[in-house]
Amino acid sequence: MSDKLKYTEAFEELQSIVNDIEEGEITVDELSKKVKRASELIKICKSKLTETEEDVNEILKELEE
Amino acid sequence: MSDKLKYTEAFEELQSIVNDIEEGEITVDELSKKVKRASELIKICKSKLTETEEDVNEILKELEE
Amino acid sequence: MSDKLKYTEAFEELQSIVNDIEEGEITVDELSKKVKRASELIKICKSKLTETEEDVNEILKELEE
Amino acid sequence: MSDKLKYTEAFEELQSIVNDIEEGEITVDELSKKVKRASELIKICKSKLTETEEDVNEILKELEE
Amino acid sequence: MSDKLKYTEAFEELQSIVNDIEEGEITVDELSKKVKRASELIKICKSKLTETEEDVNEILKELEE
Amino acid sequence: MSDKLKYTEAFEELQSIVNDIEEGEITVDELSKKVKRASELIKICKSKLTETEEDVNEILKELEE
Amino acid sequence: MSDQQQIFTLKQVVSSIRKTIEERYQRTYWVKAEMHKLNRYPSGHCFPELLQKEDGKVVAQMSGSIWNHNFEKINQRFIEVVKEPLKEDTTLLMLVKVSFHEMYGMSLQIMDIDPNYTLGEIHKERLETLKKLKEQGLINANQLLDFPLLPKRIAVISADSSKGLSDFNQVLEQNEWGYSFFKMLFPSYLQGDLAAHSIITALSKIEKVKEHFDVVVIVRGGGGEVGLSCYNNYELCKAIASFPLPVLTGIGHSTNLTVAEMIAYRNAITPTELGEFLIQAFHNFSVPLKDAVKTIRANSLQILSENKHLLNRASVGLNHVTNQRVRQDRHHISELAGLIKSGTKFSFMEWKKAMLSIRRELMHSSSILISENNSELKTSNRNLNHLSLRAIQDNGVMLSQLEKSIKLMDPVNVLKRGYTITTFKGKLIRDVSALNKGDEIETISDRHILASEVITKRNRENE
Repeated sequence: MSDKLKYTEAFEELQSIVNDIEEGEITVDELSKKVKRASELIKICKSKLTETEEDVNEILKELEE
Repeated sequence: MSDKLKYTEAFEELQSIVNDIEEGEITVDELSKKVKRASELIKICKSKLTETEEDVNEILKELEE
Repeated sequence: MSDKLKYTEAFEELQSIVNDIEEGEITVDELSKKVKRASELIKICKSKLTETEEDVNEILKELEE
Repeated sequence: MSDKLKYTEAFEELQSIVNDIEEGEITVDELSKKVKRASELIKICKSKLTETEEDVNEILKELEE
Repeated sequence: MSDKLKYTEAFEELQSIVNDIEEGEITVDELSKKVKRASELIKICKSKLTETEEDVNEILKELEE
Repeated sequence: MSDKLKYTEAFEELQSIVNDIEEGEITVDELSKKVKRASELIKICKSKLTETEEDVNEILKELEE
Repeated sequence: MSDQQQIFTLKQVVSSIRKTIEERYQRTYWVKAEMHKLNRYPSGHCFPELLQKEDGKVVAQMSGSIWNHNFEKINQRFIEVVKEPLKEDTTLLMLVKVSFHEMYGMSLQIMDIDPNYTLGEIHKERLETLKKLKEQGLINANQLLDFPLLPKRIAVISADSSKGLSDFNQVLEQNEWGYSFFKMLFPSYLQGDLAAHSIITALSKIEKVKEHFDVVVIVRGGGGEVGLSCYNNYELCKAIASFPLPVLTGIGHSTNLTVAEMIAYRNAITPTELGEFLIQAFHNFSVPLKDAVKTIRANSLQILSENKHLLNRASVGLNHVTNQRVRQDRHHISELAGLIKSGTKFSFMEWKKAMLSIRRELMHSSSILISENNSELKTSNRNLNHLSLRAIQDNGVMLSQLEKSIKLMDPVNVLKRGYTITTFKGKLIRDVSALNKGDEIETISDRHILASEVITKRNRENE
């Protein structure tokens, strides 16, 4: 999992994978690899979200003090 | 049964055998050999599918946790 | 009756005999001889066919299991 | 935090960030930076306000004497 | 503080500053400067009033003797 | 200007100043000047009540001419 | 001179005339005549000259006599009724008796004089004067003058000895407020026949020095109500009415106002009242001065206190609006901070929702992909089954048909059903054209072989 990947890029790649699967452009041979990648991307996104949320909450909490 | 054979190749060979049979291009002499091959290919494909399904499910299950 | 004879060869010979008879200036003696040969070829083919059917059924049955 | 920034400028920038956040025009990647900036601007504004209030109160108090 | 400013002018300027502040036409950046000016004007007016009152009382006292 | 005219005008000017003051039409800026002027006028008028400057001999001289 | 001529003494003649006249004029008569001169003697008797004028010329003249006791009685009634003593140069209605006296000759003995007639005459003069003044537009002339704010320089027309003058002076001089008046007396007769002219003279003197005066007063007093009819005199009234300074009168207690009093700027019944009027004028000037100080004080203080109030309000207002301004901005900033909080919260919610939904899509589409492949595979499997079995079947059917054909072709089976085979020279005959008449043919049946000869040959089509 690469932290260098931005949320936006990760999300776009994820979207593109899901689209490919949906439109049947992926063979059974590729599927598990693709799903694995998607899973990683989801994790990256989630982690980015959590991280950002914590950051934001901290900033906002500090603001209230 | 060869695990090196990809699902896609296996499925295409299978399809081609079925087509040949359908179009009567296979003699009675060849028939059982061909059916045997087709049967092997079906097994390969099934196994690949099952394997992939399990992989995917595992990955996705892991994601949910 | 030769088991070495393939279904295809037998079937072709049989076909040819039937053609000859139909078209033909064949003596009655010859005719009887041809008919005898044809009968032998039919037996060979039937036997091959039955054999193949059993083989195929077995393979397919195995596949369904 | 730059004291050279005028209250008005700070307030306008803050307003613009708030608008962007409300209209969902900010990506996850930018969000914490933007919130951090907004937080700074809020501090600047508050500090300017406090400063102004103290100034004004002093002037007015002096007037009452 | 300029004594050359007339009471009337000073009072009108004061009134106008109060109005401007009330109607939100003065930014926080300008506010303390404006309040300072208003404070000066109030002092001018007060001093003018006191001076006038003393003058008037003196004149009237003299008249009654 | 005859004496009579002077105090009459003085009395009228005084009346007008008193009216202006009464009706509040005088600004703080004008007030002490106006009161001062009124005071002068009152003095002029009061003195007229108790003073006479006519000379009988002068009149008699004029009568003889 | 004849002896017969009777000689009378003067006394006889005069007596005779007296007797004749006395006989002739026994009655008394009411006579209207002008009494030119009263001619009262120390004895108290009067011997007035009576005359009648027409167009200014004397057309009748006669002496009259009023005995002292009559005169006293007549004069008394005049004063009572006319408020004037009997005076010269007036037309009177007299009750007379013609008398003749040996010593003094003809005269009209005046028994009585009708005061009401004279009263009427005075009234007539009064009306006449008023009418003339009116005609000349002078009736209000004096009253229309501006009264000086301070009537402090006073030309007094009076008599030195007048009680009225001293009353007037006392009022002005003893005022407790210290008001200062300048007075100058222009002496004059104030009643009787000489008064009118005398006052007119005084007025003309005053007019000469009018710049030194504010008002003229005519004061008279102590003389009772008698002798005021001169104040109806047209010339006097005209002089008063047209005088450039206000003329004030205080001449007595006349029942009927005289014309002079009517047209004067102001009339007071007594000199004292006139003095008080002037004092009042000073009051009218003085009071506003005192009030002015009060008003100025009160209103200046009011103006100042109003301005103090306004200033205070502005100051409080400044405080208020400034605090409000700062408060508003604080509030606004808090709001913005709140919006950031809610905005980011919402964004996170959306993003999380998007994540969930994309994960669901991933799962869904993966499982669809697998199940599609699975069903494709199943179809292939089914096709394989079906098609391979059919291939076998098809071959079986073909074999059966061939078998059937072979069976039909087997000569043994043909002969068994009663058919025969005809041969020529050992070969099956397929073409009859090769046979000729006389050719020997063999017919093979199930069990036998027949030999025969061709006799005829004909085409079946022709039958």
